[in-house]
Amino acid sequence: MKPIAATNDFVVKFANVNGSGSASANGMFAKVVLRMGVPVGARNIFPSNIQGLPTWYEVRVSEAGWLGRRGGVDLMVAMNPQTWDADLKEIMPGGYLLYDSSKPLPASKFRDDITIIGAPLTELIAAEFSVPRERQLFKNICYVGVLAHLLGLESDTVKQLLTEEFKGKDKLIQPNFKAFELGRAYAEANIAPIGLRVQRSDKVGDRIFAEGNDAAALGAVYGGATFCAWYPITPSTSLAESFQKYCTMLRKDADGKNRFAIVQAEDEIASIGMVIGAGWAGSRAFTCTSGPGISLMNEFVGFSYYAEIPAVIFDVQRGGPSTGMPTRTQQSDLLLAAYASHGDTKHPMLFPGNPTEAFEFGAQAFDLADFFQTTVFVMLELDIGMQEWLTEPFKWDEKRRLNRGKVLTYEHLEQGVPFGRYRDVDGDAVPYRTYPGTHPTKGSYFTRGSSHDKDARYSEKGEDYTEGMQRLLRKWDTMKSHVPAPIIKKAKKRTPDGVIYMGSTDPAMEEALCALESHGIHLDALRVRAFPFSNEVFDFIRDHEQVFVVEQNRDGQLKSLLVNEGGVHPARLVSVLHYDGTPITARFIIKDITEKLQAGQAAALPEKAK
Amino acid sequence: MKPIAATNDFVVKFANVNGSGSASANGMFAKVVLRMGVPVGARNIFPSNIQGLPTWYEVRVSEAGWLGRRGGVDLMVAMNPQTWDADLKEIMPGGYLLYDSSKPLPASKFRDDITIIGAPLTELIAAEFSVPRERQLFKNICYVGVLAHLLGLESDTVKQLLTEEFKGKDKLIQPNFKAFELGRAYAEANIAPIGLRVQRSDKVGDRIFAEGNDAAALGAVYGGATFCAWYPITPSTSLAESFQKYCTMLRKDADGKNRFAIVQAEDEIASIGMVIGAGWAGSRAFTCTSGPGISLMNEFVGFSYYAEIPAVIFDVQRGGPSTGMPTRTQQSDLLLAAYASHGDTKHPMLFPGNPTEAFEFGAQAFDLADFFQTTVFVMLELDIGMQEWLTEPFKWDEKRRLNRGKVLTYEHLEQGVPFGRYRDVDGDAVPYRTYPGTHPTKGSYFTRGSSHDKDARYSEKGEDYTEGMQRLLRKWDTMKSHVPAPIIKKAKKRTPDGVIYMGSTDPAMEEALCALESHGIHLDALRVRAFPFSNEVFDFIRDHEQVFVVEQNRDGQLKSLLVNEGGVHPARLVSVLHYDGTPITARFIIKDITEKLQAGQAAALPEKAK
Amino acid sequence: MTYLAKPPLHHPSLERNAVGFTRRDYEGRISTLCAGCGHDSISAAIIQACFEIDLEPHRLAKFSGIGCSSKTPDYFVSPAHGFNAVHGRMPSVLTGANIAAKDLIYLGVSGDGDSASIGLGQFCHAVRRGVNMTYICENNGVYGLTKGQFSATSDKGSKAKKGAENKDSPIDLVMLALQLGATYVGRSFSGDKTQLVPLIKGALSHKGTSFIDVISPCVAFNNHVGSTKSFDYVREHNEAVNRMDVISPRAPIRADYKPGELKEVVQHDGSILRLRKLEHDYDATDRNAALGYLARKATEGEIVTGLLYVDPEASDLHDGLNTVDCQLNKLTDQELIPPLSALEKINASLR
Amino acid sequence: MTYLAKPPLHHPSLERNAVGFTRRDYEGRISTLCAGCGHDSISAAIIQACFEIDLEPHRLAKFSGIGCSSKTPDYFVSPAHGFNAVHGRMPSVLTGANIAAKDLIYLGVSGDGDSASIGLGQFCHAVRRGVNMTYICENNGVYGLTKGQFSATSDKGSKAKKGAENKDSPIDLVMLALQLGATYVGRSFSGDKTQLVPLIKGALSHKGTSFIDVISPCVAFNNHVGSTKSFDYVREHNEAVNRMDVISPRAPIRADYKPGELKEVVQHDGSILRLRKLEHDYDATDRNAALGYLARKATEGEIVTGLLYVDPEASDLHDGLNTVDCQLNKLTDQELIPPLSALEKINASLR
Ligand SMILES: Cc1ncc(C[n+]2csc(CCOP(=O)(O)OP(=O)(O)O)c2C)c(N)n1
Ligand SMILES: Cc1ncc(C[n+]2csc(CCOP(=O)(O)OP(=O)(O)O)c2C)c(N)n1
Ligand code: SF4
Ligand code: SF4
Ligand SMILES: [Mg+2]
Ligand SMILES: [Mg+2]
Repeated sequence: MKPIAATNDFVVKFANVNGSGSASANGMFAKVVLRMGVPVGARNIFPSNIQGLPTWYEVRVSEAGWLGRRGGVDLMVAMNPQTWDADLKEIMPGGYLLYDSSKPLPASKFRDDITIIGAPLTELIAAEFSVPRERQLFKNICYVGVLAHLLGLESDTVKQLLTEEFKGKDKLIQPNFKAFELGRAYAEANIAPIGLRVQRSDKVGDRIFAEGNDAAALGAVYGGATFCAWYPITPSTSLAESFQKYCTMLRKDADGKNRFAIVQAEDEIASIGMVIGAGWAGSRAFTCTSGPGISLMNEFVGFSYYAEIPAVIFDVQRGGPSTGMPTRTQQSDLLLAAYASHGDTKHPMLFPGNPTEAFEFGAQAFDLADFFQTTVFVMLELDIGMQEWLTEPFKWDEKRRLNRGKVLTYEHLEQGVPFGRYRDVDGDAVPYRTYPGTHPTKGSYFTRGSSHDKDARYSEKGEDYTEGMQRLLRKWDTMKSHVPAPIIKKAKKRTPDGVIYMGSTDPAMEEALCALESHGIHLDALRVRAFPFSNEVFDFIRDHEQVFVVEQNRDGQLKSLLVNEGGVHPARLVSVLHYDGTPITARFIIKDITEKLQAGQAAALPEKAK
Repeated sequence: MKPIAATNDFVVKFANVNGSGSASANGMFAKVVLRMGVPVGARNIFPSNIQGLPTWYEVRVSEAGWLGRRGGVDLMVAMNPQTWDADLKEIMPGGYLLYDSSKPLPASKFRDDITIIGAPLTELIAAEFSVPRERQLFKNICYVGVLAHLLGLESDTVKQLLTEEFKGKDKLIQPNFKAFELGRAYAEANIAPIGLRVQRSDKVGDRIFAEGNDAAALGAVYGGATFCAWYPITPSTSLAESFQKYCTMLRKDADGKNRFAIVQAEDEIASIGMVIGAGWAGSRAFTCTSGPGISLMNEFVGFSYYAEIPAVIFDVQRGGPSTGMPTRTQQSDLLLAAYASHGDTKHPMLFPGNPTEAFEFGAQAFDLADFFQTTVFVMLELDIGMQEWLTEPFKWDEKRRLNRGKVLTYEHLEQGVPFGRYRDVDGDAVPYRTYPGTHPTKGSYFTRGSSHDKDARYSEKGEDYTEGMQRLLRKWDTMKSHVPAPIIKKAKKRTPDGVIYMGSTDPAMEEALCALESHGIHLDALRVRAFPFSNEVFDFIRDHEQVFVVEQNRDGQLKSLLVNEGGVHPARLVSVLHYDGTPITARFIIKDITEKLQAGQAAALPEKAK
Repeated sequence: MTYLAKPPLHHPSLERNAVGFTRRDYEGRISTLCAGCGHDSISAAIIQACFEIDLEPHRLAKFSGIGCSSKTPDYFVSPAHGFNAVHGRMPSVLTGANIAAKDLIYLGVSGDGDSASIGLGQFCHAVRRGVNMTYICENNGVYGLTKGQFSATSDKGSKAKKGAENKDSPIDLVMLALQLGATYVGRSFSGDKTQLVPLIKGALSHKGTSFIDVISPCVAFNNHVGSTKSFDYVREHNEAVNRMDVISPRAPIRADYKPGELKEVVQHDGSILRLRKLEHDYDATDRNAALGYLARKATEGEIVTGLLYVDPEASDLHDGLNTVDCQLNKLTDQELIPPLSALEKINASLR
Repeated sequence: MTYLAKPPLHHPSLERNAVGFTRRDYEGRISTLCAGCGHDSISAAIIQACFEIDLEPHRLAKFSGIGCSSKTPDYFVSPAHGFNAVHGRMPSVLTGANIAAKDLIYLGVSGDGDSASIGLGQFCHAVRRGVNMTYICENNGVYGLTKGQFSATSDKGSKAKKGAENKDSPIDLVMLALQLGATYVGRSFSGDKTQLVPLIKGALSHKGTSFIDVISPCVAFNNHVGSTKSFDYVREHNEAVNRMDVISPRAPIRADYKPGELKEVVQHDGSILRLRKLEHDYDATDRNAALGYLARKATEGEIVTGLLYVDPEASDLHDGLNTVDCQLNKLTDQELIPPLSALEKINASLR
């Protein structure tokens, strides 16, 4: 088997034990490649546990800029005896294995179609460090040293990064240098060069390496959010933590007082309740959670819909149903969020496709919520939220103002502007509201989830009820042109086939489209970025004979929404579904779409359901 | 205006004040008509309040047997000054008004196109009774006396019913007789006969007059339910109360001990949690609630789906969203219940169309839940649950056994039957389970909502997860042929048009079909009785060019489910929607369908969504 | 925020308070509760208290859950914004609003079902956070609106109207509030306006979490013999530990009582709680003693009423959160949106 | 229900208990918790206790919510059915199972996040219903599984690993359990097996609701200086009020202590709790005194441990529900389905 030879285009995977401190060394590896100008797609795969279970870090080095997961491993850094066998299996024929050769292993533990690279990491480190925790930690940076030599990483760049990383804890810098050098020097002296190389390039540009949760939290800060009520849950916890971090950095006044508030609530019901209370009183407020939290928030979301109160919920989706796979990624809360709560309800959702959009939508969600006075879901995913993505830098227009929607002030009321809480004054079905305490005699009203008339008075009259419910439908229509529009990429050639997708599928889809094209398969592509869908989405469907809908769930939830809201014939939408909890890959998409096209399956309408 | 003349075919409406004791007198009126062999459709319309607000009782007398709400009033018994004006408006031209003439009212308070009938009820009663509460109560039975004369009700039948009603409280019988006689005699002496008559007939047969909640509770008793955990909420409360009543009657052992348990939980989350705990341990358990409760139960319902635990939820639907209209009827929790909880989930639902089916499905739900090890929703509606319907008597096959599904016993395990909690042994995707404490060394397993393998062990492996999720889909397929099949009524003539509906729409639809037919409009009709839909439902749709879907919600939720599960082109399903909280009427259906047929709207596919 | 007083549309004979409002300005819509319901008396006491402490009516913010009791905020102080939340979740909504607009006076009204059953978690957690509010539980021992089921505050052995006996241990919200750090705790009876009005006044003037449990008989479903929440039962077992007057910060201080008999507590806003002891060794500023006393009396079947505990030095949630003085809902774009330069720095740190 | 004992596959040297099982039969799967986590010590104590009270392992039913603590039922007594519910809702699931199959021994394991935050309502209500169970809260003052946020049992002023200070009042589950009617209440420390094992044994033998709060330090996130739930802090502030032995119904009674020093409590199943007082005026059968004592000590910053309260005469939920002796899940069709005649009578009554 010929060893794989590739420059700036391969996959390295690190197999470690949770809690062993490998994350920072592995992240360092990815960042070195980035600093060398070569794009990287990196993903942590971790267990729902604190210490002792297997964890992996997968780095795709791709000069071409493909940032989705590729599938297959070219170089495995196998540091976890527990998963050794499975890890070895994943290496592509001709690939490489780097392992800790301090303890001899029987030949039967290896494969003969790959290149085996041993480095006595434990020994090297033991010789220089004595504290057990240090030994554990520095072993990680030591294998980065080995890799630096093997792959041609620039030592200076590594050292520069280490220096930045440990700024403030300066006494850690030298030992890290030493551990790195131990590995690098050992490799230089003992290991023959391999076929994989990283070569300096210029494909990174001004892009940043950012996590979606962190970005969304920063977006919330720029979007004027003053209050976060939350309850910890993987994979959304880091969003609240980042909000805390950025607020502490950017929202303290001169006396050290906070222009923000963060409350860790007792549960998700209390979180959304607080958000609704604050939204009602005129503060921009949000909560962040994952599937189980959304299930619990159902009642309040319906309240927000019917009583028309702004709220923002970041749903960082994980593998469902139930507790499911808390540390795996999915796009499977769509149906629940779209129609959350009993009775007839509909809720807007935004689907950021990368951390940059997480930032943008993280801000825009608050304008939408305030303007439409309803709950806006920002549908993040673990794959975006908790992974660092190479993404466009965050941008903000300094002239941009917060759009607080239709709020009557003391002055308006004094001037005699009439106020009826649920009246459609402007013909867009969006009513006016007042904040509590606005005016001594005008503008007060009573908010309730029970049926009410245009002036917010309790009413059991059928006409009052239907009038309100119909206005809410008209408001929904207004929304369609206010939410982020889809992004359409035309194929190079005219084609009857299209593909619709959303969120974290973006990089894999970009790669797949390119590959399919090279096989002569042309697809126009539309990335949905919001619900309700704008007309462009349905125009796109109308303009194609068949449209693949690629999503990361079992039941084709996006397809369901398209059919339900657009009156589309389901047979024209062909589902491509990936839902085992790992991020979708270009390979999967290419294979599935190619097979479906070949089988002509999509074209033949199922007999039963014409 | 000619006074309306009608025998055994008119509508009487009583306008009263909540808490004034009118309900029992009004119910008496309906029962008298029934005992005279004339079918009656009767509905309470009550506020979300305990005392002092308006309440109505509408009785449709219909020899033809139309039991749906008709719309319009022929005779108004106006006992509530608060609603006088609105009540008078509702009377059809040529109709009748009965009012308490003890206090004179100005002529401007009346209409001149109706017949005004005054009876000095307060005076009549005041002359004979002195306790204020008695005066209030007996005034009600007094107007029944007046009506008896006006409409030709049999006094003996009234007295018979009063005697039955007050059995055990015998000292109340004579005063009731007296109050009745006061009214009757006054009318006889002072009021000219009117055009409306009740005439003895034989159209009631052996039918019973029963409430759906009561029937469902009785069904649960026959279905072997031993445990009810619930939290009070209108309109479901009476279901739990009836379960208590019937269990006390039918499930006490010789020592007076209970072969059942009922726990009023602290909320809906605890209710469903207890039900799931009991179901897991092998007792048939249920909860009953309404929309807000379903919203709160979402998380546990997803747990039940994924961990495969039997549970039964009676959802007595009311007007949503949010607190909405607690005392009004709707069919608007379908979407929520069908896909409750985050992640990919689907839950079976049964749609009883009358109290008799509420009884049947109330029992069958437990067999289904046990067999399929999942949550089964019985989707009642306020209109069925809290109204007395004239309906077929309850039937039970004495040979019928409870189907407890696939449970391995001590003996099985001893005999070495292998056990793996989530293995598909029989090819129907339904696994075996054991109750706790079954065997000292075999058959224990660990139940969890997190991802697991076939033997219920924790697993984060994508293959284990997808295998389980796919089996759940196959289980769903198995279910389709086990749930109650739809009921199909063919039109007299071959027709390209069909109609699909469910639940309480049944009587109005029957009447509408008959009327449409007489106008030359032929529709094949299918009443859906369960979700997942069986093949017959989709065959029916396939066999028609257009199918009206009649439902009592704003968003066409049944249509959404049909489209989503059956791959049906939405344009072929034309929604007929009634959702103001009042029960749907034949008039509404006829009008809407006729208009839609005329407009040809259904035929033309909308441009945007072909 | 101060505005001109309400234009004087009212009957001139109606007395005005220091901020220029008449008692009628504190009224609400017509109650739809049963005639004789205890809850209506509590509404009247709230109206009286708001009037007497010279609260501009729009500076009140009213919250409730679901239940007969929770309907009442519609029946008092109409010029104030009101919020009828979902069942049992009023505390969280109130907390959120308070975080957004801290200068208003927060009043939460709830029932025993709303607070002690479905809402127990939120009740406890709002109390332990020290949300600056007055929380009144209109406690009738039943679910009124759903027609008479036992609530979690029903005493063990108490009988339902139809005869069933309650078997579960009761939840005493006063004990919980004390234990979880409430800084103003009282109990009263809807039938005792003289006691109730000052308790509410003191609570509304208190900074921190005030909780008042008001036994409020349900005439429709829980006022029969055998119920421990009936008018008669409460009258017989009511044991007031003190009587209170609340003296506004502006009122001249008079000292016409003998020392010892009286205790004066000065609250954060300058108002004075003047407590006359009825139970001579009851000290309303000793939390642990209060807990012990109440536990003992509960075992004896006595209903202890009065101001049970107060900590006039209390801090509140905003102190813990260290928020700016300006209400969060009034911060301007400039105060909220960080400069572009900050964003550029963050971008740079992510390369 | 008794079955043959487990086939003797085990090493012969392992000692067998009275029902023929070895200690190993009570073990579970390998723990995935952090090395040194307090929760693992509690699992070991549970194994020991089940072994010592001669409980056939499959007669245990294990329940938990979500959290590191809630993972542990997988790590002990594998022959028992286990149930990992959703977060904070274990009490309701356990209650339901107990109603269905009352003859099993019910053990609920939870964390302080699971019990005192999201699950507070269910915890309180299960206690007040008197569900016959042993409820153990593995209390580390943090959310372990979500990486170290404060839980509601964190003391005011306690410091997080990264330095933040807790500002909210703590929830003391022992105080709540006492107040809400638990009939066996204890507190212990994961590091004190001598105290913990008998407490668990007594609880498992108790009829009624037993609650044990076990301080169980989280080595990953809450074992630093400044935390009041660290090993060191707990060791320094641990104040045991008594030491207990649990004597099985079968064991011969020995009386080798001086009177006064000892108190013996005979439980429903005949087991005897032999209490040796360490705090001389602490009476573990006086609920109100216990409440007062604990409140005082909590103010002083002391962690009171031991058997804090027991009512050996307690009744349980099934007594209140008046259920038949046969487990509800074993009732036959004949016992469940009423005769056809009954249905006909009902039909007749509806005409
Ligand atoms: C989620 C939810 N569950 C149940 C109900 C039904 N419900 C309305 S009021 C109420 C109880 C009210 O009791 P309480 O708070 O004591 O008020 P009261 O009527 O006695 O004043 C219940 C259970 C509801 N509205 N929402
Ligand atoms: C509904 C829901 N919300 C949040 C979570 C996330 N979550 C998992 S464990 C946990 C807290 C656990 O804390 P504790 O009970 O104290 O257990 P510990 O890990 O400290 O033993 C949380 C919030 C969840 N699983 N479900
Ligand atoms: S039912 Fe009871 S609580 Fe409700 S209004 Fe009537 S008396 Fe008051
Ligand atoms: S994180 Fe804490 S609680 Fe969880 S296993 Fe580790 S030490 Fe135990
Ligand atoms: Mg109440
Ligand atoms: Mg914890």
